[in-house]
Amino acid sequence: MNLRSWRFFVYHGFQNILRNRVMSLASVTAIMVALIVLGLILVIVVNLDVMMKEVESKMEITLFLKDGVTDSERSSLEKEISSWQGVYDVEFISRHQALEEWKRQLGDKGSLLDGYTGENNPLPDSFLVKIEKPEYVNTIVEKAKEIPAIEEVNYSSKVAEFIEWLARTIRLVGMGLVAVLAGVAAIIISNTVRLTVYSRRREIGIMKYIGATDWFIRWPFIIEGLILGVMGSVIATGVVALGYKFLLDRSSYINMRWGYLGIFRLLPLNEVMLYVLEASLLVGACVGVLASCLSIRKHLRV
Amino acid sequence: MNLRSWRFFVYHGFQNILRNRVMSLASVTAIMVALIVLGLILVIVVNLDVMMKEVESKMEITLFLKDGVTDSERSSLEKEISSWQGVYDVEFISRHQALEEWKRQLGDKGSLLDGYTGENNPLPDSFLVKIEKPEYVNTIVEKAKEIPAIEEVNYSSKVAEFIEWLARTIRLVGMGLVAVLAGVAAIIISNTVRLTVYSRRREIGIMKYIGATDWFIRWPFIIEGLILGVMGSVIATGVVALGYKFLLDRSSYINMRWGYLGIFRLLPLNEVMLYVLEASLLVGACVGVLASCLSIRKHLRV
Amino acid sequence: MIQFRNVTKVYPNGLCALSNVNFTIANGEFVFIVGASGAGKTTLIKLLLKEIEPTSGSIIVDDVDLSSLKRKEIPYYRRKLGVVFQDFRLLPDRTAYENVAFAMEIVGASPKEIRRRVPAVLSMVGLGSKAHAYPHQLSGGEQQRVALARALVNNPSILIADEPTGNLDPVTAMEIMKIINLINRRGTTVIMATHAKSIVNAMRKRVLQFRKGVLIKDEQEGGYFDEP
Amino acid sequence: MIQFRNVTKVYPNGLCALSNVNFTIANGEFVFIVGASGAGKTTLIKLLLKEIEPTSGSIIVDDVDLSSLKRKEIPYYRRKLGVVFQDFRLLPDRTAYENVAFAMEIVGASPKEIRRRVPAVLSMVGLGSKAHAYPHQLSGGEQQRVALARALVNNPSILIADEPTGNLDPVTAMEIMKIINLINRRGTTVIMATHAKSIVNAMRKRVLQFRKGVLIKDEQEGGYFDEP
Ligand SMILES: Nc1ncnc2c1ncn2[C@@H]1O[C@H](COP(=O)(O)OP(=O)(O)OP(=O)(O)O)[C@@H](O)[C@H]1O
Ligand SMILES: Nc1ncnc2c1ncn2[C@@H]1O[C@H](COP(=O)(O)OP(=O)(O)OP(=O)(O)O)[C@@H](O)[C@H]1O
Ligand SMILES: [Mg+2]
Ligand SMILES: [Mg+2]
Repeated sequence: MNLRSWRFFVYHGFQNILRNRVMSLASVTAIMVALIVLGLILVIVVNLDVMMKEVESKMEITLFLKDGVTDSERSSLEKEISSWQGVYDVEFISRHQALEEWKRQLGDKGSLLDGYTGENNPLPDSFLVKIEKPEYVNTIVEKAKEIPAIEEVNYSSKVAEFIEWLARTIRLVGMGLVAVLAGVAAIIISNTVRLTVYSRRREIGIMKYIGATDWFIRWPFIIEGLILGVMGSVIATGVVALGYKFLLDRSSYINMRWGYLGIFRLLPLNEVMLYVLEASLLVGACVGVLASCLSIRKHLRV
Repeated sequence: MNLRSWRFFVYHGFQNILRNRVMSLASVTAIMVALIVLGLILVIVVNLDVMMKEVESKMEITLFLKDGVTDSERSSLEKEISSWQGVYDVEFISRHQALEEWKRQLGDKGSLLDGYTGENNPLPDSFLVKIEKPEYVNTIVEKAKEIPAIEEVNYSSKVAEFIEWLARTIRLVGMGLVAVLAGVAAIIISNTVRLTVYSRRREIGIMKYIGATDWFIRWPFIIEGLILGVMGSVIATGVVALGYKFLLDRSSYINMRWGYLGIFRLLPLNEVMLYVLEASLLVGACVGVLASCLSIRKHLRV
Repeated sequence: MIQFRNVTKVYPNGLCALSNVNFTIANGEFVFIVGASGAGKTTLIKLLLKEIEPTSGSIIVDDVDLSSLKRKEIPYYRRKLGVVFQDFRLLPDRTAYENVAFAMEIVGASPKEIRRRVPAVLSMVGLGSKAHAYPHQLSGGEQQRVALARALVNNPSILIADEPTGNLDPVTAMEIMKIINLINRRGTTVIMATHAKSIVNAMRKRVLQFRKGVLIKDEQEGGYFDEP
Repeated sequence: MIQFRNVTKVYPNGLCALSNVNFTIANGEFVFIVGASGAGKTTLIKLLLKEIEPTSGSIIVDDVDLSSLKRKEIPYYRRKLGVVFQDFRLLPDRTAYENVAFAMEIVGASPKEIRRRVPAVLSMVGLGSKAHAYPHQLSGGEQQRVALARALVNNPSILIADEPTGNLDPVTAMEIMKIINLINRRGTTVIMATHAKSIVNAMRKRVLQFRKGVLIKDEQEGGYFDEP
């Protein structure tokens, strides 16, 4: 295969597209549509993922103090923790308050704890630390662990566990959906290319009968598939980007209403779109080429 | 159009499908794939919807008591409420406890409330009622409202509000996705039919030149589109049903782990599948027919 | 009656396929259209079939100007014509039988009538045994005869044949010409474009000869005139 | 050298298109294949092109048994042959020029060579002015000549033509035959299936006549023998 042949193949790949405009348009539309859905899902998953991570980490941290920490140590500790970057509130919860709370949570069975009072109380004193932004959580946890007076750092709870599970589930389901849709795109594209090839089976036959080798027939189709795939993915990314931009522009309203929950924050355009572009270029190009290859194979058997 | 013509059209609709197996298979696959995605989304949305409604309603209810309710009245009331169906715990929270809690919630700014003490306390006494199953919520709320000693019933909270918002959002996004996918399916199907028609433009031309009327040419294609659409939707529903059945069979494990949260309960097969079958039959048939109509139009202009 | 009045056809690429053609064909006539390759014979037939429109001039068939035909009326007009196309135009996914039957189905014939008539016409053109073969299973000449059978099956009042013997050996060709002649005797107008010099000379019918789109000869009982 | 040895072809539907055919064609010969419609001429050509396989018997071309050709070798074998198909087989979305050029591109000819040779061959078959028309813009005879030009453009060592004059008027047909004869004189083997009695009789070449798949006559300097 010399350079001249390649130029010939690429030229004819493009020419095929231009000559069969109806078919090509249909193919690009199918690819585009599949990839738009793919892009949409990707955008949602990527955003949800980040959001959920934020929710997960935007927990209150409980620092359990060692027994025998004096009041003065305690108040200096409270001041120190308050001064850490990202901390916006530190609340002291005495072991007595904690016991009360525990009793309350147990409700009916609160009386089980009636044996615990005063010195008997098995619970430690603790600080409830509230954090401004999720980015600080890890640093604060690390710092807290280094303080000798602090016995244990606990930043999980039933709710946190549930949210974690939810996040994991959404991520999983999302990824599953992306996989399914990639498959869908593959099937649609391969169908489209198969139809294109099918509708040109006469042409393929003619080429064979005048002495064209299999690869000579194949290459223009493969390149055609590649071009269609890439075109579809570029357009799809464009459409998704436009849609996302529109959403971003609108998101100020949503943020106004729910922003204080701090979880509905859309990722910036370029960050998300890079993923989408990569994924759809990859899927588009691969599937375009594969679909062509598979489709031609059958009709080359003459 | 007499009966004979109709039999002819239906016969040729089927014959078209059988004769052009490659095309028909491709079309059915495309329709099927689109409708599978549609079905999947529907299943998720319907389930999530119900789940979210459950979460929403599985709230604790706070009953605020009127001023001047005596202790004996209170304890008889507590007993009464405890006896209601669906109630599994009633906890009394005194106005003093409530004030403490409020102060705790305000944290830093808790001192603002220092002025309120004893008789000054503006908060009412209340019961915190926990409910077994979400179905009971409404009845309990109604009953509570009828009791004269109860001033106000409050069963919303910030968390509840958020969950409500989440449910609404998921429902909205889900419906949006379903709409988008219906559009996607339409485009794919119309493309497929267009390709079918395009590949038979010669045949259409021949029919015209030997004196076939436009409608005579059109009907078999329309019926073909209808058949393809219905076939695709039936297969798609079958696939989704199988997948859902598999999930249902597996869901015991999931329920074991998270069942106590009471929200992961999948709807029974037939309930969900009815929606899916309806939706996909409707979409499949309509789009099949519409796509055929639109596609033939162009090629009839000779 | 078929009338061409000052008909000119210029294709979009500027090629003038017919220029200022005038002739009248009475009902029941048998007319050969001859001329070198590219002379405009097929163009003339396509015009008559309203497959293409003349650039200027008018074509009148049975007192109806074709340009005044409404879209809806075209199929009914075409049913008056039985046409054998130069490229056959058989439906590739139907058997010989089905291709012929299809022409009857179009005009709403009853299944009984179809079952009676189609085999008769197929065996008339010598294809009784090939009724259930698909076009790609037929030889060139056999396909051509299926096309002829389809054109004849509805007893058209005008038979138009473009090169109906081009793929036939002389013996089969002569048999086909006998059939067409018979059809003509029963009152059908026949218009036949052909290159078969021997046939034209043998039949002694009216000959319209074209050269590069110009009608150069219109002769009753004419022969094929070899151009220099 | 082309050899058919006891070649029988039975189509999947049970039709015996060729039965026990034996003949040898030496290099540089000119052979007419004649016979009634459906006699098996096109089947013979398809076998020679390895488009279909014989049911039994063997076909040997230049000492190579076609059945022993590997899949990969088939295209290179076919390049030795220039073929004019009965149904033309032109690529519908390429112009006459491009269709002919395509045959050269396949064998890896340089663009310069293509630009030189294609117009020459097209004007040889009388289509110099129609180089940039698409097949649907050409008359039947013009398409046939494009097919001939494509078959000739690579100077094949064997020219196979199935009815290359079926859509041509006698004058153009004679010109085409002159060209084919010239090609033959330059050393190309020519195998031509035809119904054109006058041409066969005028050329006085070797004639292989078939009847229902059986070789009934193999005559040097033969004529077209009308069967009863
Ligand atoms: N669609 C078209 N666009 C442009 N030119 C055309 C078109 N169809 C035919 N022609 C040209 O018009 C001329 C007449 O064509 P036509 O098919 O009528 O010839 P013909 O007499 O039938 O020839 P033949 O005997 O070879 O079939 C030819 O030169 C042809 O190239
Ligand atoms: N694919 C096929 N399947 C079954 N039968 C076939 C097939 N192709 C050809 N035949 C039959 O084989 C016989 C020979 O066909 P062939 O095409 O070789 O004839 P031919 O001599 O070329 O005739 P013509 O002069 O009409 O072109 C015919 O009777 C035809 O119906
Ligand atoms: Mg013509
Ligand atoms: Mg043949």
